[in-house]
Amino acid sequence: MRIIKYNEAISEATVEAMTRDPSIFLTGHAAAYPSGLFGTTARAAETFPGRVFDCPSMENAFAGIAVGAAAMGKRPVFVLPRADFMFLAFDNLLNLACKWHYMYDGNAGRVPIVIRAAVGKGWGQGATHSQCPHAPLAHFPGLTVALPSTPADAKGLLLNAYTNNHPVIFFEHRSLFGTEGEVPEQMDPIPFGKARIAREGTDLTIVATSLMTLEATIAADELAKQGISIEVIDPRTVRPLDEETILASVAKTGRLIVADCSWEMCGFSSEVAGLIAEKGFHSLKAPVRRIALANCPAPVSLPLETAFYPKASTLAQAALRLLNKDEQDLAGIDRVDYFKGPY
Amino acid sequence: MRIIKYNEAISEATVEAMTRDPSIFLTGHAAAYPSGLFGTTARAAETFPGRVFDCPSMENAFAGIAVGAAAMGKRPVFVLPRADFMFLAFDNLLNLACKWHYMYDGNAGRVPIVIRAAVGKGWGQGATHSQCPHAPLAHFPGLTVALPSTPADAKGLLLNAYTNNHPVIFFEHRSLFGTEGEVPEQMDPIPFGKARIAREGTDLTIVATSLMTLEATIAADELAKQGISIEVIDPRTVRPLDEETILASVAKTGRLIVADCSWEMCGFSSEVAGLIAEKGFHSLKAPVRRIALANCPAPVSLPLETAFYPKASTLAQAALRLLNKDEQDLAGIDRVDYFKGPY
Amino acid sequence: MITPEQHIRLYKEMLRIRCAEAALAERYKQQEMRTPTHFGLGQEAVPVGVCAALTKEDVAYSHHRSHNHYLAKGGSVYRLAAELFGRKTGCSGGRGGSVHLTDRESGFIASSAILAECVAMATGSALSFAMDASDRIAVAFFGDAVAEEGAFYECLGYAALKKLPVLFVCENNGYATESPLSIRQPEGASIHGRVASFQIPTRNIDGNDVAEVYLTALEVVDEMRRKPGPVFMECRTYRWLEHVGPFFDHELKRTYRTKEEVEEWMAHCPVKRHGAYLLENGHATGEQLSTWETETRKSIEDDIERAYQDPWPDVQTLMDKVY
Amino acid sequence: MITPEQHIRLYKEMLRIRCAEAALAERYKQQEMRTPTHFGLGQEAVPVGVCAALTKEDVAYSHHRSHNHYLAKGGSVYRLAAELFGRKTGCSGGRGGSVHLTDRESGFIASSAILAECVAMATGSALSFAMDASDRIAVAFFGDAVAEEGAFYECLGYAALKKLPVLFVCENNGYATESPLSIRQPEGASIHGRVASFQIPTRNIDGNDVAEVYLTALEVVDEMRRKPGPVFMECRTYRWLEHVGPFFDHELKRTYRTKEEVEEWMAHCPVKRHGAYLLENGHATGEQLSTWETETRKSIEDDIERAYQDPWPDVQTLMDKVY
Ligand SMILES: Cc1ncc(C[n+]2csc(CCOP(=O)(O)OP(=O)(O)O)c2C)c(N)n1
Ligand SMILES: Cc1ncc(C[n+]2csc(CCOP(=O)(O)OP(=O)(O)O)c2C)c(N)n1
Ligand SMILES: [Mg+2]
Ligand SMILES: [Mg+2]
Repeated sequence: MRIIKYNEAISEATVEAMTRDPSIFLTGHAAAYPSGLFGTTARAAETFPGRVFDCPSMENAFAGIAVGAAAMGKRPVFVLPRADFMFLAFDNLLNLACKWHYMYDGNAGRVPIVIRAAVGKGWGQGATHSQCPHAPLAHFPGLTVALPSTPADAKGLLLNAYTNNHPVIFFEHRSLFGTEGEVPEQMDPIPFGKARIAREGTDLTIVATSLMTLEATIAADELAKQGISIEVIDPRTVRPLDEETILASVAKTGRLIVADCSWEMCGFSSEVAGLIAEKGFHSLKAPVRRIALANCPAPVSLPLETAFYPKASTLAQAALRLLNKDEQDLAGIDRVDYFKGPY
Repeated sequence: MRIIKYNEAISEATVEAMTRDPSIFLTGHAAAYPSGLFGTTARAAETFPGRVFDCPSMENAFAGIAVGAAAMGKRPVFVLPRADFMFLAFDNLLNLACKWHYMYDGNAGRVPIVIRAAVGKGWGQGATHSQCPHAPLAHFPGLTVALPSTPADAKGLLLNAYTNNHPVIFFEHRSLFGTEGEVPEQMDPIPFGKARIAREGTDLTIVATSLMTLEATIAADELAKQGISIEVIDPRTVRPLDEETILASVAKTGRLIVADCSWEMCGFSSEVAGLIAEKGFHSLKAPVRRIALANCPAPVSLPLETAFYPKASTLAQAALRLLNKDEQDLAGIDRVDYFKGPY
Repeated sequence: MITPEQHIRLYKEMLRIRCAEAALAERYKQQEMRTPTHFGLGQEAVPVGVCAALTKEDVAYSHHRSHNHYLAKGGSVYRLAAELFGRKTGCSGGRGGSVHLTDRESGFIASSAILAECVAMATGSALSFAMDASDRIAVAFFGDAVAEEGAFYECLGYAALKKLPVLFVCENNGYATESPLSIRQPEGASIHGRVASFQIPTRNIDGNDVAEVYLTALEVVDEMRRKPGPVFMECRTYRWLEHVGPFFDHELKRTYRTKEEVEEWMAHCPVKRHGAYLLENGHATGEQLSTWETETRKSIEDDIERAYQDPWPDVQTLMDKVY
Repeated sequence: MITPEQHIRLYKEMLRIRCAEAALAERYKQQEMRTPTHFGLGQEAVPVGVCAALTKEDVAYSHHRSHNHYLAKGGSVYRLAAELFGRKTGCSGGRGGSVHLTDRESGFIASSAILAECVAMATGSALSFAMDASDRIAVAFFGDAVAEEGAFYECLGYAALKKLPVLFVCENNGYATESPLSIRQPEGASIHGRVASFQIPTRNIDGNDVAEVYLTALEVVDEMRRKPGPVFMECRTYRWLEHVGPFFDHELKRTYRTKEEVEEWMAHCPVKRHGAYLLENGHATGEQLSTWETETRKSIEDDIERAYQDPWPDVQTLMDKVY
């Protein structure tokens, strides 16, 4: 099958959706430039010049503007070069967009808006340019929160976001834009709330979000060499969450690691651990293990940054421990960061 | 011992702290009026007219202004009549205040700011005037998030907040302002991260936040009549979280309900359930039960609102189920909402 | 120029809203409308004058004090009352409450409780109209406190930059809850002056004179349809009742404003004033005025009672419309 | 009036900053400073002119493009370089990176990467000074994009209302990343015009003329100390390098602005220009200029190399300063 990059898949989904639906428009800082959101908006900008345009730095109001445009039948796509800027838009997202359909009892129409934002580490992004606030957002009923980890998922989930009738937050990981994968030319939208089993296995389940799915797969590959069979589950969307697939996997393996690309407290790793404690308790053979960012802001300095982020070896090590095997030196399996400055 | 109300305790802590420390000032919408934050700022306003003043509606900038004032040695207290307005301040809270000490390696000084906000239900507050975003905030390292449930805790925790060296978010529940309790005339600050065992018990642990502590205690009282012994733990602060006290309680009881005053997903109830799944797994005799708001925005209409909020009978019922007892009609134990309009 | 018929229509519409709010405030005291409510008594001329200049295709948004705007744009008293009672026939199914109203059919899209959200929504709808080269107009109704919120300026900049057909209508009633303008906004920096610095045309008018509001709105709406771009109207007015709730401040011994101040403004009542104008100009007789009032009150009482008798939403619907 | 000594001091300070940024940009290309960096080449006159009018007790805040401000307020090249290399001797211990600098001793409290945060922080420090009736001043350095952020206007309103001693210094370089002002802000609505509508005194000056910047700053700082209240300075200037990173845009084939435009502005280089002024007025000889440059370069190379040789923070310190 055809192999393309994550950012190409996103670009392709955008152009396809905009071709089909003239109500979609896309805006955000630098959206109309080749550099727009890691190159994912450039083709759309060329193809639909009137429907892809730059936006001043006004994250708060624009989220509300998007709601007002959506209420008139548009499908606004708002892109943010860093998810960290989204805090400024939280009011209109959390007090308005996500409550719209329920709060007006469906009588005020629908507000299908998509907010796309880059998240994650790379080249010392530091404390205010690397965060992934999927958990705080997923706390609120009415929001869909997606974090694709492969080019195919990026395309399929985005196609769904672009045709969905309610607000969707879409997190694209910096370290994934350049990764490659099979993506069919013709693709159907991938429904929200349907997890992907990235790798089947029988000894232990790793539920991992975004880039952590990649790390989990590397860990699983390595452990497979030692006869350990790991199942890797990518939930694709944090809200809605595919509880069933996760519960079924743990029912099979009896052991669970949750690996997330944000912090632990009131985060996704706690959510899934809590889910199992409530609904999968009788399947569990060992304690759940939550793996998340170190419990501090992201430091810039290389050795600190390296220690801050969990990676394949962290997961593999944790799996060995859960399976009562000896720890091993696994640092060799970790990917080398291919990022170059200044971005 | 002396009995006073929750709002009186808050007022008292504020006046005491301001008397001791001239660097404290307090502002926010209506802060200087008798109606300020349910009457909790009135005495301070009378006593320190120059240090309690009104603030225009500018939640975003004021959070940053507080940081800048704190960096110069002030201790700003910013009060919000509804926590829902705080989303507008999330940028300065999450990208700046909570990262300050770590991100500048301690070299930029300290930013001891306190944000106090009313949360919770009452009189059809509805979807945008009732939320308690403690979980989304607690996700971020560097923030302290407190939710006192008794007058004594309100005073002790607030005294600590007013002398703490880092940002503190302090949630005061609307339904608690009028409740009474023992509060010593002379009180020491209550340290953050130290849970309160609201009621000792041996059969089942309920960890409950804010108003839910009250509901849990009512449920426990009722079940005690039937010979069921419930331990109720109020964590007081969500971040830092007193894991030890919770784990010790579950080690004793083997059964856990977590009752929170916000939603479940990526919320506090999942956090504690996840904690137990990771660190208390071997003590657990039954699945954990998470009890939170219904998975939708808060409706106004009375019957819907009543169904939306979990209460004492919800907790008692859940406890019976976890203990394999028959369900009973317990609606009679629920408190009658004493709230009167228009607030 | 305004025809006699139009004058009468403006009067009757103000009367309808005045009577509705007065009756609702009265019922509110019974503590059966469990939703914090910001009554609009005294501020009827602005919504009536502005909405009379709009078509059904134009859309409006409002803030927390939204009953007047909802009604003036075409919303029904019956569904408003039902919303306040929390009935399933409420305009928002009883879910939204006083601060979350909607009536799409008449072009009242939404009110929302958080300051400045309505400004952003109207700007967004205007963006949509501009992209479609439609001649529709979006209106935001809001108060003076919104000029303290950053989102307001973000919208001003955007609307001016993109030349969006959005009409910003600020009802400057001098207070935000209990705070007078003077302790919230800089001396000498008028709101319309700040807006004008964005190169947005502004009007600063007497918001208690429905004819002036209507003529101004007609003029700017006409301009906007011919040459899209934002316009800002600052309308000086006054609210009679407490910030939230059905009482006069002095009934509750609130001291942030004097009884004299309230009474002075009440003497400039927009409804009475326009009634006097009709009489003076022979557009109506005293008898007509009192018949209209009697009829209006009656019909409103009927609407409110009908709403009161309506059923609650079924508890089983709690999770409906959750996706 | 500016004395010859002062002129020389201004020149030398600009030279130090220019040479530091040029040398850091060169080193940056080696990919060993792993932190997104916004160089300030071409914009030296504003920070130097303004900071020369301040005392050590006055405080300054800056945005993402903050090296110039950090250095001009008194920060050391050595600790800046160490920060960029991620060394533990960095001004923020290597934790903050290029956009999170601090040097409290010299009154540079913080730079931060999110637009308008620095404006709010400076306003807050000024609030503190005003409450203490101190004559200290807080300065915010920021760019033209901040005029699009709502928080900016919230601060303007607050500073004007409370008469806070905060100096807002906007370096208007015409671009936000790749977007020119014209596609971001409404035509004809100058930033200083918008600020003036808040009743804040404003100045609109040539930001590439250090003498004009300095004289203006002296004057407004003097005014502010005598009669507290905010002042806004808009300084027209230009950045030479790409938005983030060490290259010229045309080296990377970026087309959002022309090489000619860049070269025209480079011809108005603030450093060369002030050097020429010194020569013309006999304040310095050509030989002196070149000696100063040689010495400055040397000392900067030493600082950078020393920083480079410094140790990383110990991994064990990852959780230090977590409370
Ligand atoms: C963002 C935000 N901050 C604070 C509030 C609380 N609040 C509700 S109404 C109000 C005053 C509004 O005054 P104004 O805009 O003048 O309208 P008025 O009530 O006078 O009609 C405030 C501060 C809010 N709803 N939203
Ligand atoms: C709130 C926020 N939105 C967006 C950004 C991304 N961003 C970083 S720099 C920049 C442009 C800033 O332009 P300007 O203020 O003119 O400063 P300059 O870079 O020209 O010095 C933008 C949009 C940000 N840092 N913060
Ligand atoms: Mg007002
Ligand atoms: Mg710029």
